[in-house]
Amino acid sequence: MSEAVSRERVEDVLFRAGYWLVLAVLMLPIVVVFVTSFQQSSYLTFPPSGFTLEWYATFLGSEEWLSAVRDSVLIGVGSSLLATVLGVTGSLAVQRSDSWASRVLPPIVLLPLLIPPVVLGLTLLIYFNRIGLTNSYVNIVVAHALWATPLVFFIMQSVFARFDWNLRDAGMDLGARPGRVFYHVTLPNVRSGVVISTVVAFIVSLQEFIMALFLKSFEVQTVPVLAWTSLQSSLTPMVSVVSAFLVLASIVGVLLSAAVMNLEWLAEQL
Amino acid sequence: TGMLGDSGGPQTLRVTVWSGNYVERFEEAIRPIFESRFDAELELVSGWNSLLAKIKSAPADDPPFDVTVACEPIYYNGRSQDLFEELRYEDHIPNIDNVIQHYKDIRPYSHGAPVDGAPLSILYNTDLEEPVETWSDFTSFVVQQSNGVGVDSGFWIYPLLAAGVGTDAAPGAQELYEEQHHDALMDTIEAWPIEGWASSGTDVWQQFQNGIVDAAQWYFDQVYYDMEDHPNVEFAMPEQNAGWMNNWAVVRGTDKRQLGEEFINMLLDPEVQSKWAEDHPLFFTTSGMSYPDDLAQYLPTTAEEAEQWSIPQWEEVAPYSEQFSNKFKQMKNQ
Amino acid sequence: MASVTLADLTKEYGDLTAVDGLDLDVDDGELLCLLGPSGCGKSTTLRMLGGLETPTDGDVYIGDDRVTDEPPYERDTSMVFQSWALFPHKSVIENVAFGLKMDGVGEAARRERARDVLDVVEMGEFADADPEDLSGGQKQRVALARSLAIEPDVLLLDEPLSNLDKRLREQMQLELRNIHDEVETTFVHVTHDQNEAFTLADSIAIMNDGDVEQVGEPREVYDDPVSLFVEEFLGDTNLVDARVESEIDGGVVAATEFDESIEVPTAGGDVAAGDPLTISFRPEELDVSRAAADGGQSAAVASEDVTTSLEGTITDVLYRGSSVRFYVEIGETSVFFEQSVGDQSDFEVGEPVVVSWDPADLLVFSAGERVGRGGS
Amino acid sequence: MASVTLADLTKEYGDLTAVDGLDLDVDDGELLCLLGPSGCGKSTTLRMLGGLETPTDGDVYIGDDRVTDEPPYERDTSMVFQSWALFPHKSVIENVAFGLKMDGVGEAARRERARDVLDVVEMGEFADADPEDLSGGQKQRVALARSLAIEPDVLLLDEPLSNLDKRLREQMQLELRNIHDEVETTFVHVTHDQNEAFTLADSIAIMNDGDVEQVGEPREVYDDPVSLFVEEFLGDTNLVDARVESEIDGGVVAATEFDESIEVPTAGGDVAAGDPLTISFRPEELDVSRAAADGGQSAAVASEDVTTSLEGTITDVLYRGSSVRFYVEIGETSVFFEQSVGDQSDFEVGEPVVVSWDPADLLVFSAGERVGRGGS
Amino acid sequence: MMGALADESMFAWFGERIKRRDSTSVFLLAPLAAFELVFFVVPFLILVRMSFNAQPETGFYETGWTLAAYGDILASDLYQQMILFSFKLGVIATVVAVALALFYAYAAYRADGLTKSILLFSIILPLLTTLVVKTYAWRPLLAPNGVLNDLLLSAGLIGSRIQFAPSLFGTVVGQVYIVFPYAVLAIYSVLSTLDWDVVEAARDLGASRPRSFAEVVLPEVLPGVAVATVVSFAWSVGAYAAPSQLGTGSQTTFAMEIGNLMLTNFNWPVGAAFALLMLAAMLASSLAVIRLLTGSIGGVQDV
Ligand SMILES: Nc1ncnc2c1ncn2[C@@H]1O[C@H](COP(=O)(O)OP(=O)(O)OP(=O)(O)O)[C@@H](O)[C@H]1O
Ligand SMILES: Nc1ncnc2c1ncn2[C@@H]1O[C@H](COP(=O)(O)OP(=O)(O)OP(=O)(O)O)[C@@H](O)[C@H]1O
Ligand SMILES: [Mg+2]
Ligand SMILES: [Mg+2]
Repeated sequence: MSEAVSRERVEDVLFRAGYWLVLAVLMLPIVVVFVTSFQQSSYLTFPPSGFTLEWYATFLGSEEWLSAVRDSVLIGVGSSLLATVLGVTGSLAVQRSDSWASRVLPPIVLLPLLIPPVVLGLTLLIYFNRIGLTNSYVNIVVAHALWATPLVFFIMQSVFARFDWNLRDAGMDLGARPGRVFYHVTLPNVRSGVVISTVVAFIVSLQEFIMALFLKSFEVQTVPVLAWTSLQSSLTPMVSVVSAFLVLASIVGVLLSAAVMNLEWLAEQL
Repeated sequence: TGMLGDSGGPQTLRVTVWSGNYVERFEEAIRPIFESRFDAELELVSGWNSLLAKIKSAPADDPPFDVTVACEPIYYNGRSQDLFEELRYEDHIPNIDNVIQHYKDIRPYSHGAPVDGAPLSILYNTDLEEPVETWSDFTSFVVQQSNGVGVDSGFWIYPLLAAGVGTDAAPGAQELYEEQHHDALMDTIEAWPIEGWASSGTDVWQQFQNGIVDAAQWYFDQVYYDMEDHPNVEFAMPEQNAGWMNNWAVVRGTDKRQLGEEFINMLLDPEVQSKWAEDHPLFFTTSGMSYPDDLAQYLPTTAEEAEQWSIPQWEEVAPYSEQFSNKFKQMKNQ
Repeated sequence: MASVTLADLTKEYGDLTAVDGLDLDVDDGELLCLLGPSGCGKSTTLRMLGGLETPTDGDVYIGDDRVTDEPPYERDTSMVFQSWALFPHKSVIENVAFGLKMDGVGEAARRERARDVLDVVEMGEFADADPEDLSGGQKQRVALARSLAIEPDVLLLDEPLSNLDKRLREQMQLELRNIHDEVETTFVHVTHDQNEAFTLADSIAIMNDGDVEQVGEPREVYDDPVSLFVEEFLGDTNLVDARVESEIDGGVVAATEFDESIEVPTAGGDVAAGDPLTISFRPEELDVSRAAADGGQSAAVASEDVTTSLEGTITDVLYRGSSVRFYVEIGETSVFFEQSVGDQSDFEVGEPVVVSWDPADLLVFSAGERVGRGGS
Repeated sequence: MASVTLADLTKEYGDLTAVDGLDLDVDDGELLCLLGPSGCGKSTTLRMLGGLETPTDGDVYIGDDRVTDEPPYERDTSMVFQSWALFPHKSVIENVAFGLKMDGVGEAARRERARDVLDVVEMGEFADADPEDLSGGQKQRVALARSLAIEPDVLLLDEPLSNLDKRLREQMQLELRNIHDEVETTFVHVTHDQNEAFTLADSIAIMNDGDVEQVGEPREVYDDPVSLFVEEFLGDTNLVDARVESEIDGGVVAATEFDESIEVPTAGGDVAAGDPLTISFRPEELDVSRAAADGGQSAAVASEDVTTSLEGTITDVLYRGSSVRFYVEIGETSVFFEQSVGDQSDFEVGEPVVVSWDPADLLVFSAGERVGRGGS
Repeated sequence: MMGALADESMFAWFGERIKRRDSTSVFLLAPLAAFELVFFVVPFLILVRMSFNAQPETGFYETGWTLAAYGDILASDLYQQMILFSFKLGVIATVVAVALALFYAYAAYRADGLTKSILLFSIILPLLTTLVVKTYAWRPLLAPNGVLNDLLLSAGLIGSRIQFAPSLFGTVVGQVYIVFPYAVLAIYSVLSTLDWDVVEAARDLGASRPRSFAEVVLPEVLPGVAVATVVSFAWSVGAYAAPSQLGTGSQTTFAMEIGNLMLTNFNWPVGAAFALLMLAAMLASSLAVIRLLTGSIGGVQDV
């Protein structure tokens, strides 16, 4: 009797210890990034010897880094929107159809994820040049969307699998055309899934630097590209500063959008 | 700036340079001069090594940039693939005459003018019992017993040049170009206790800091200014040395060929190079330029000094390049 | 309000034929119950009616219009879903006003109308509630109100009561009836619960395997089932296997599992000696009394080898609250009958009883089809 | 097989007390039905019994062992879940053999045993099927087999039949009964369907709001409910509000919603003039006949201002297959009674009838509690 | 005449489509299909074409039709070594990442309140940190004189400093760190739909907690595990950042080598052929994994 009970206790303790340990390890590099963003010396050391806000000041005064942040955000927003629209509509279409197109499409959508970004980047570079599409924003947005779309697509597949399709039927039955049904009925119900997949898409774009390296131009370069190229010479705390800045900005963004959504929810209640 | 269709305004010259602190210092030194001398704007992009791919994949009459920096093997490949315009020295680049002949002899300069470059340097931990001052010291007992040696993992030619300089089979790094010495060359480099494969200056400093290496090969221009941050690392410039050199080229199909040539001409102006040297510890190819005083002791100022340095001659090494490349990869992979 | 006609309606899902050449007419203003076992194609039929599914073959008419290819939002039908399908992110009144909003009715007008309909289903006070907070019965009424609000010509109800417990279900059945009387819309109501169908329907259509077996008024169908399937489906009955022995006037004599031959009415039926039959002894038509002490009664009635009463033994008494169900073993089989607990004749297990019936009350089936229909 | 004792069992979820100091004994081999409305704490009680929930307070004994803190896999109980909870990625036989596998029974032995149990529930031929492909009733039987396979001392069933249609449900009820007789295990069966409880139970425990209101044999509980809650919950009945006017021998005279005063038995009860009462007229205890043409009968019986019969008017006739339900308006209220369709007295809407009863059959409640218990 | 007829019937077919309800699904499918066609399928064909070109002495490619590039790759010991290493890294990183992710996702699923929020948020945080930097951040932690060594030394667990990075170990840590959050998300999204009753049923039938996890939870979340595995595997086999920042020279994946081939050696046909060969190998192993884990290829769609 008490044997089983005490075994459960031990299991409990091990289980808890396990996930807190993983959590701690997960946070280690983040701690390094944050701490080094305040360090005094001009090359990255950990643990650092002194602290300063100087690098934040440098960052905020650096046109190059600021415009990289702007480009990253623009491209992230562009590609996550594109991927979300394509992934959501595509996944919606595939859901309830058994045409050949809807069977062929999912593996094709998955394929770009399996191709090394060097290859995908170079191939796209050649292709974009051939068709004369040389706007770097568009190029990088498309390239990132190729990676983000499968993620959105598969996340939405699982979301739609849990969606109650009767609601859509009910909407149509009550006289709403497909577009309005989507807007008034489907979307509000899968909103959290859409938000999650958009965020994931944005993150993929925010992280990707190899395709972006190929497709960048004079005007356009993203943060990870700049971070990667500046790694080539010497790693200043600037890279940490930008990361810390992006993390903080995202957290603020998440909190803000949560607040906005709640406001919306509040508005709905009134 | 530089949007499509605004050809009415001042011209924009799009120039590719190396990334990292090269572009930062280039920007500081050259942009003001360029803007004061030309009625044009300068747009700099720091290319990674994808620049040839970009030219190659672009339409022949619409390259992604107008002027590019190039070293070997990029210069060689660009030239042999017709990706660069031939330079019209007579008409637009009179300053070529300022260039020390030795630099012009290293490679054909028909498609690219030799402008700048940097020597390799040796970095070593000051805690070592003896300083590491020549390339042959990498095989010395002190280095063999240390944590290890760090070398560039991306461009095999530079570690091999250094090894060649440190090998006595042939003068300079001639071992690279003469097949009979290849075995001796490989024996030398295999004797180096390589522990760190660095792909950037950052890597090298990290490897020192993290106790992975106690000596390393890296590029003078990238480490010179960072030395002060690393009190336990010293650097040495052997007299018998190797290095890299840029040939600046005008990209094929550009509609600003002349402006590009004039830009290169500007880079060959000793005055410009002197100014540039204040910002960036590079060596320059004209005889008339002068270095800020502390630099002059490290960099060649005369043709004789320049000839002590082995700079890659791709034409000579091309037949063996695959073989070297594979050997090098095998070394890394073992 | 409009009549509905389904003509040779068929729906195939791959290899599976869910609805198979179904014909059905529903009159203007009628409340038709579509009754059938799980998986027989009721929902599919309803969904084709509402336009939520495209028929593989056949046509749907509402009034005189062929609407087979019309999308759901163009049809004047409205569906109350089995799961209600209330929009979870909208308040009760927004749910009800949704259809009107889609019709372009202005904010004020549609809220007023929605409020009126909510009052009809007695949900006025919950107008601003969140559907999630309602009980099952309340949700059901909101779903109904949502459909009623657009004043459809035909209201489709897909087992809207199946999730409710017995008490609530009965209450809702009455309410549905009242609403139907009030709004005068054609209702097509799907259910698999025969009690519900009897309580509600003007007429009942019994489906089996993708087709309608029988349509008619509840009483008519109950009294005069066309097939064994309908008989079995409509209520609890005792089915006894038999085999035709000989023909007599207006019927046959059949050997039964009771180990006795009995006379059964097969007037007009086409059966021959040796045919297998199934005979339905409905429990409410059985007369049961204590066997006489000497046990001779059975033999007395059983003159001429046929009988209308048999002796058996009570084997089981199932107390079911207000009624008691008794099982009687007769020969190789057993039959049950029920008594209200108010009745005084409390039989006990093991007690011998005499079970008798009027041959005219027996329903006879051969190969699943009713024999000598028109009897009862 | 073992007895079960719950002592002062309490479970709180935050502020909500789901089970509130519940005491209950279940005998060895007994089949107890836990009956109660949705949300009254039935599942919670069962889950504490099975070890899936830890009580906030109180104890659980199985046999003589206190098992309150034992994890579920150490208890000799087994649960049949409301949702069946079959393992979707395992075949039917793997599902059934699962418990034996966990007990370390060898492959061959456990498959053989699983096959035997599947045969008991008549699912032998589906051994290799995927649970997803089974119908509801079949799934239910597999869930049962899975629990039976480990031969638990106590089998816990959480509304396992609630998802089935009426026919299948009744069939499964009988099967459950038979299985219980066969395996001789203690069963605790949760349901909110009173018919099911009557059909199955050796004894019934009626729960309300986290506590047991009454425990006893089905008949006992039906005949002698301790409270209005039990009376209402156990079946359809007519509840009539009344107010005590005066006391008489063995009872009181009460003014009712019928607009007439009647005599009601309250022997031993403690009521005073002016107290509000609720009187239950069970439909099966009402006698209904056509009113005499002159309409004088009612007045005749109603001498002395009290009456055991009243005149009313049929307002509604609900045809329910084998039975017919009639609603009679009397005074301000209406009562219903039922007749089998076999009976000949077909009343029609609008027809005046006389409803009479035996006062001894009335159940009287005051403030929800039974008054004068022991009557009936 | 025939053409006109065909056109007409095409028209009729379209009309029918539009009228029937699957028209919506055709319209919905169109943007994605068009996007993939224009921006993926066509460039992909260019890549395929490239792999059949000939490789000249210097630079890029010479138009032609030859299998030389494929031959070069298959004949080279060095490439075989890299392919082997790529798959080794792919398998190790995937196994570690997916196993940890399974555990972590389960912990998050079981936790509630603040703990749950913390666990979930801890997944998002690394995703928001620039990849280049977060990978690099492991170096001061894992280096011979880094934090981990300091800790282990002062705890007396090791006698002398160990080079955790650069090394295979460091590469795996870095790669796992990159793919772990995605793996958790993939598994968690399926886990969150798990019917808890089933687990309780298992425990009720005598399965201890670890056992019920293995017997019931695991098979249930296999579709999520499949997605996590495929994504982790694809990204780990083609790893770039982690091996180049945390590996020694011998941690060279095929993706790094392709980068080399295409950008330094200007050997495009070989690069393209290499990419395609690896794509085929990865696709085959991914499909095998999916089939193994979910019983069918369609399984991924049910996720
Ligand atoms: N979308 C579908 N794809 C494939 N088969 C389907 C589909 N919808 C229904 N079916 C099948 O068609 C048959 C009829 O289904 P339908 O839903 O009409 O039954 P039903 O009579 O409403 O049953 P229930 O009473 O259980 O709701 C069933 O066998 C079902 O499995
Ligand atoms: N895990 C839980 N957390 C909070 N409240 C709970 C939880 N489980 C049950 N409850 C609450 O406890 C009360 C009793 O629940 P329980 O499931 O025991 O009811 P029940 O009698 O089984 O009802 P039903 O017939 O609907 O299944 C309900 O009010 C329910 O909301
Ligand atoms: Mg249905
Ligand atoms: Mg329950």
